[in-house]
Amino acid sequence: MARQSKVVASFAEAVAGIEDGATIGFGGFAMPGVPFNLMRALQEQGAKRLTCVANTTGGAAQPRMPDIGHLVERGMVAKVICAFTAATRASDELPFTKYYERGEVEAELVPQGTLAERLRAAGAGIPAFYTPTAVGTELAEGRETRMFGGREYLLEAALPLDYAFIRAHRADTSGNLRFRRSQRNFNPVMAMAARVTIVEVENAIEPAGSFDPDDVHLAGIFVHRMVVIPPAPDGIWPQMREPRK
Amino acid sequence: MARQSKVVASFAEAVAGIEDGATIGFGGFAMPGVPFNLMRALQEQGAKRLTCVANTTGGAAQPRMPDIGHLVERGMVAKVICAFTAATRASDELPFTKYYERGEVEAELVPQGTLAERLRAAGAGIPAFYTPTAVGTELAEGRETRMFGGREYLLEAALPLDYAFIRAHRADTSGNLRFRRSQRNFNPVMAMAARVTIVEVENAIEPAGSFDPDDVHLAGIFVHRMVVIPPAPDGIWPQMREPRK
Amino acid sequence: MSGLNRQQMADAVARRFQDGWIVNLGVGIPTMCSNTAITADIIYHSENGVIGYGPLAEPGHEDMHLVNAGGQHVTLKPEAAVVHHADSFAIIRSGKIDVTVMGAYEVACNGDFANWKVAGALGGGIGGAMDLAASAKRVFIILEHTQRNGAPRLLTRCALPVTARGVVKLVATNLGLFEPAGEGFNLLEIAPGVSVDEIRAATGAPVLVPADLKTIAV
Amino acid sequence: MSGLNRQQMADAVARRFQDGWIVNLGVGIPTMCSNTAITADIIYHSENGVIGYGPLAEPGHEDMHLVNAGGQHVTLKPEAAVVHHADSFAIIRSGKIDVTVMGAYEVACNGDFANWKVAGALGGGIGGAMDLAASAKRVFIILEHTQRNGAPRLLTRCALPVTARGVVKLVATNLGLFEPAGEGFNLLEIAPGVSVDEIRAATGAPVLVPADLKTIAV
Repeated sequence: MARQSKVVASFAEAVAGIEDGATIGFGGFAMPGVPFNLMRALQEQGAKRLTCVANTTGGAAQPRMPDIGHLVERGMVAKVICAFTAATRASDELPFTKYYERGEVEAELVPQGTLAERLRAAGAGIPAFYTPTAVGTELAEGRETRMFGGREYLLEAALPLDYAFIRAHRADTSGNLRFRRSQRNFNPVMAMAARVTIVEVENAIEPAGSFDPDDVHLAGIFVHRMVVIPPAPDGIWPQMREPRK
Repeated sequence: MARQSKVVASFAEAVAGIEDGATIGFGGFAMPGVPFNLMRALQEQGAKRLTCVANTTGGAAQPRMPDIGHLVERGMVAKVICAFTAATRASDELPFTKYYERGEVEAELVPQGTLAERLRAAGAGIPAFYTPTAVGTELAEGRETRMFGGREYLLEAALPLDYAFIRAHRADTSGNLRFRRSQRNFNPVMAMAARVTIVEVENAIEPAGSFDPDDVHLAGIFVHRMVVIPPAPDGIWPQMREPRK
Repeated sequence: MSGLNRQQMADAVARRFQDGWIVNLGVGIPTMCSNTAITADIIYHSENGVIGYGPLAEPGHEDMHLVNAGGQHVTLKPEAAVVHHADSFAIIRSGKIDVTVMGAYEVACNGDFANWKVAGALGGGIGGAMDLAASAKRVFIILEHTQRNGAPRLLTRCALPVTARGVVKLVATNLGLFEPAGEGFNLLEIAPGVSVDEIRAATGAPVLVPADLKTIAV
Repeated sequence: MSGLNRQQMADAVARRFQDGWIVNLGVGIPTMCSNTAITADIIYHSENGVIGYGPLAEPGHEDMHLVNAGGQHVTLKPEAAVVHHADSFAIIRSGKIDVTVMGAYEVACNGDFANWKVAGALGGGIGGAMDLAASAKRVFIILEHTQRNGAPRLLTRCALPVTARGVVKLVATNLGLFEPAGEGFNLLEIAPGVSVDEIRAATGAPVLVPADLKTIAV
């Protein structure tokens, strides 16, 4: 009996069956590696009470790409866990922020390295670890800290995901993935933290064995569904934006 | 002012200056990736009261390759931290074991995954973490455990190294490394855990930029000294052994 | 009463593997599970970071950079990928290994087993056994039913220091296939030419025998 | 009294970099440190896992897969290597970053600084700032000396929630270079055309002036 193919024909099929209440991680940092097509498909899929994990809830820039803010606007989100719940520049406003300030969605603000490490811990069977990050700040108030070697550290818990949505440059039929340049970012750790990993792929799926085993960035055992991104305008492919002032 | 070259001319130069009392990690698993040439050079270098970290203290097989047992025999070792301090087969004997049983050297026996994770933690600025491994065993007796989600976990501390000795397949002048197949094993995490990483390289050092940045297995920022392994018999190159019965 | 040979013991275990499983094989008899044609579609994982290895390399075709956890030269399947040791054990601890198959000195009907330290020794050889035993979805044990002097290895409680507690799901010996069941071992299948009485005499714990006892296919 | 422009502030900081340093640059003015010719031999690291990036890409030559932590399209040096996010912050937390340069809303003479949450906001934007601030060997801050309404940003104690405590080693503003010194700021160098009295009037903490005060080269 052969294993079922991991390749699915559409984004709708790729996000089918995602349950209300699921925790979903979205890879990507700035533009590279963000699963824009899967995020758009999720808007249509319509699952409710989601917990969304990502570096940011969405950028302030226009034109606006699919982001967690869109899911919040549609009433699909109970909580976000992100390193940005507001813009760093006081003059910017993230689409998410106004819903948060109105109390329509919960948010957990996490330092970016702690976010990456909590995901990595979930993917490594480590339930909790200590980090020096955020000690002495508002984020550590009322929380457990501990001294090691004369320095204070904060206890942080693993952050397991039900689903990881990621974007990769190349894939083979076994699910082995390669990312290009800074597209890698959160994507491997999101996949390792997840029960089910769904991938949008920028190139046609290649036969198993197309990559040297030494050059696989994420092993196929972490990958469950893959869909190839069609050319624009059907698929979302980031373009250069007007430079910010 | 240009940075100093990381390439040194001899194994003796590569291991020069290692202090008495240093903690040294030796990469490798079975034959692949073991820094045999650096281990032989360290025997001659002669530092004392070393703490040696590796998967094993040395194999039972003959002909015997340079191993921690040789350093113990020369009175250079205070302590080993390994996943094997005796052979798994009752019929084998590791060279190390008799010195340990005589009380001439201290040993800390660590599960292999805990060893890898303690090294990874040191290289990741994590002072301590919880693991399910070894709970309920002799190794956990008298130690701190904690429940997370109804399961018991053992607290483990980071294991930082002064030096990592590793073996790589290819290197460029900036210290970017590639390993081949299962040669990778402990080598990247040893290097990330170490203050100084010393590498024996199987091929001539290539110009910086010889590897695609996506295909670097260990970034040059972790690498401090490199030496090219000469052809046998001057350099040590493992060969096939008689199959075990 | 010798029962199964080593490859037959491995085969009896490998028949329980399911397509698509990620399987980790310990040193010794367990490695023989990857050399059988019984299981077509298994992803073999070894502690040193090799995912998707295949049968042993033919003599003269060994790759000096490629071994399994037992140090044997193996081949790679097209789906293979290599990771470093910390990532390899991340896979193990996070519960992605469907089954780990290991040798042992002793196994008890409460699911404990012992395979890292012999009586009277100061040191031990743990390797990856404790990580695998603690976190794999299933722990299968292959061992000779008795010690060379005839003393049983299947016990009510382990006498040697344990590797993990309460984790063993299946035990294969030269005499049969067993399941730890709390106060005794369920005999699942019996080796050809072996009797239940012989098994009971060679076992240090109660053996529960089903009405429809099957014989292991060899 | 305007003093230095943005690139001059970045240059004043970049002059303190030493050959071979691993440097992480925050969004805004700090990114300009990698666009100066002052420092020849720096390894730039960004939170998204790029080690060894170079100047910004020329218009029309951007690589859509390659940005720095500010989302700007950068180039790569030959020594470049890419890692994933967890490994990137492993580099940060383990103390391998020689200096992190960041913007801030406020910085205090006790070494605290604040750059993630504005007054009255519910949310914030931390990004990698807390990780970098907690674990880099040195934290350098670049900011305008005062708010638009003239209120000082260099203070005795931060009013906003801090990013990290007691970590700032150097502060560059349009008026000068400063060092947090406990009860006040040491003025290390002064911008051309700016007076010490002007600095004191614009600073919310004591300013200590050395006898041999140098002027910043522009």
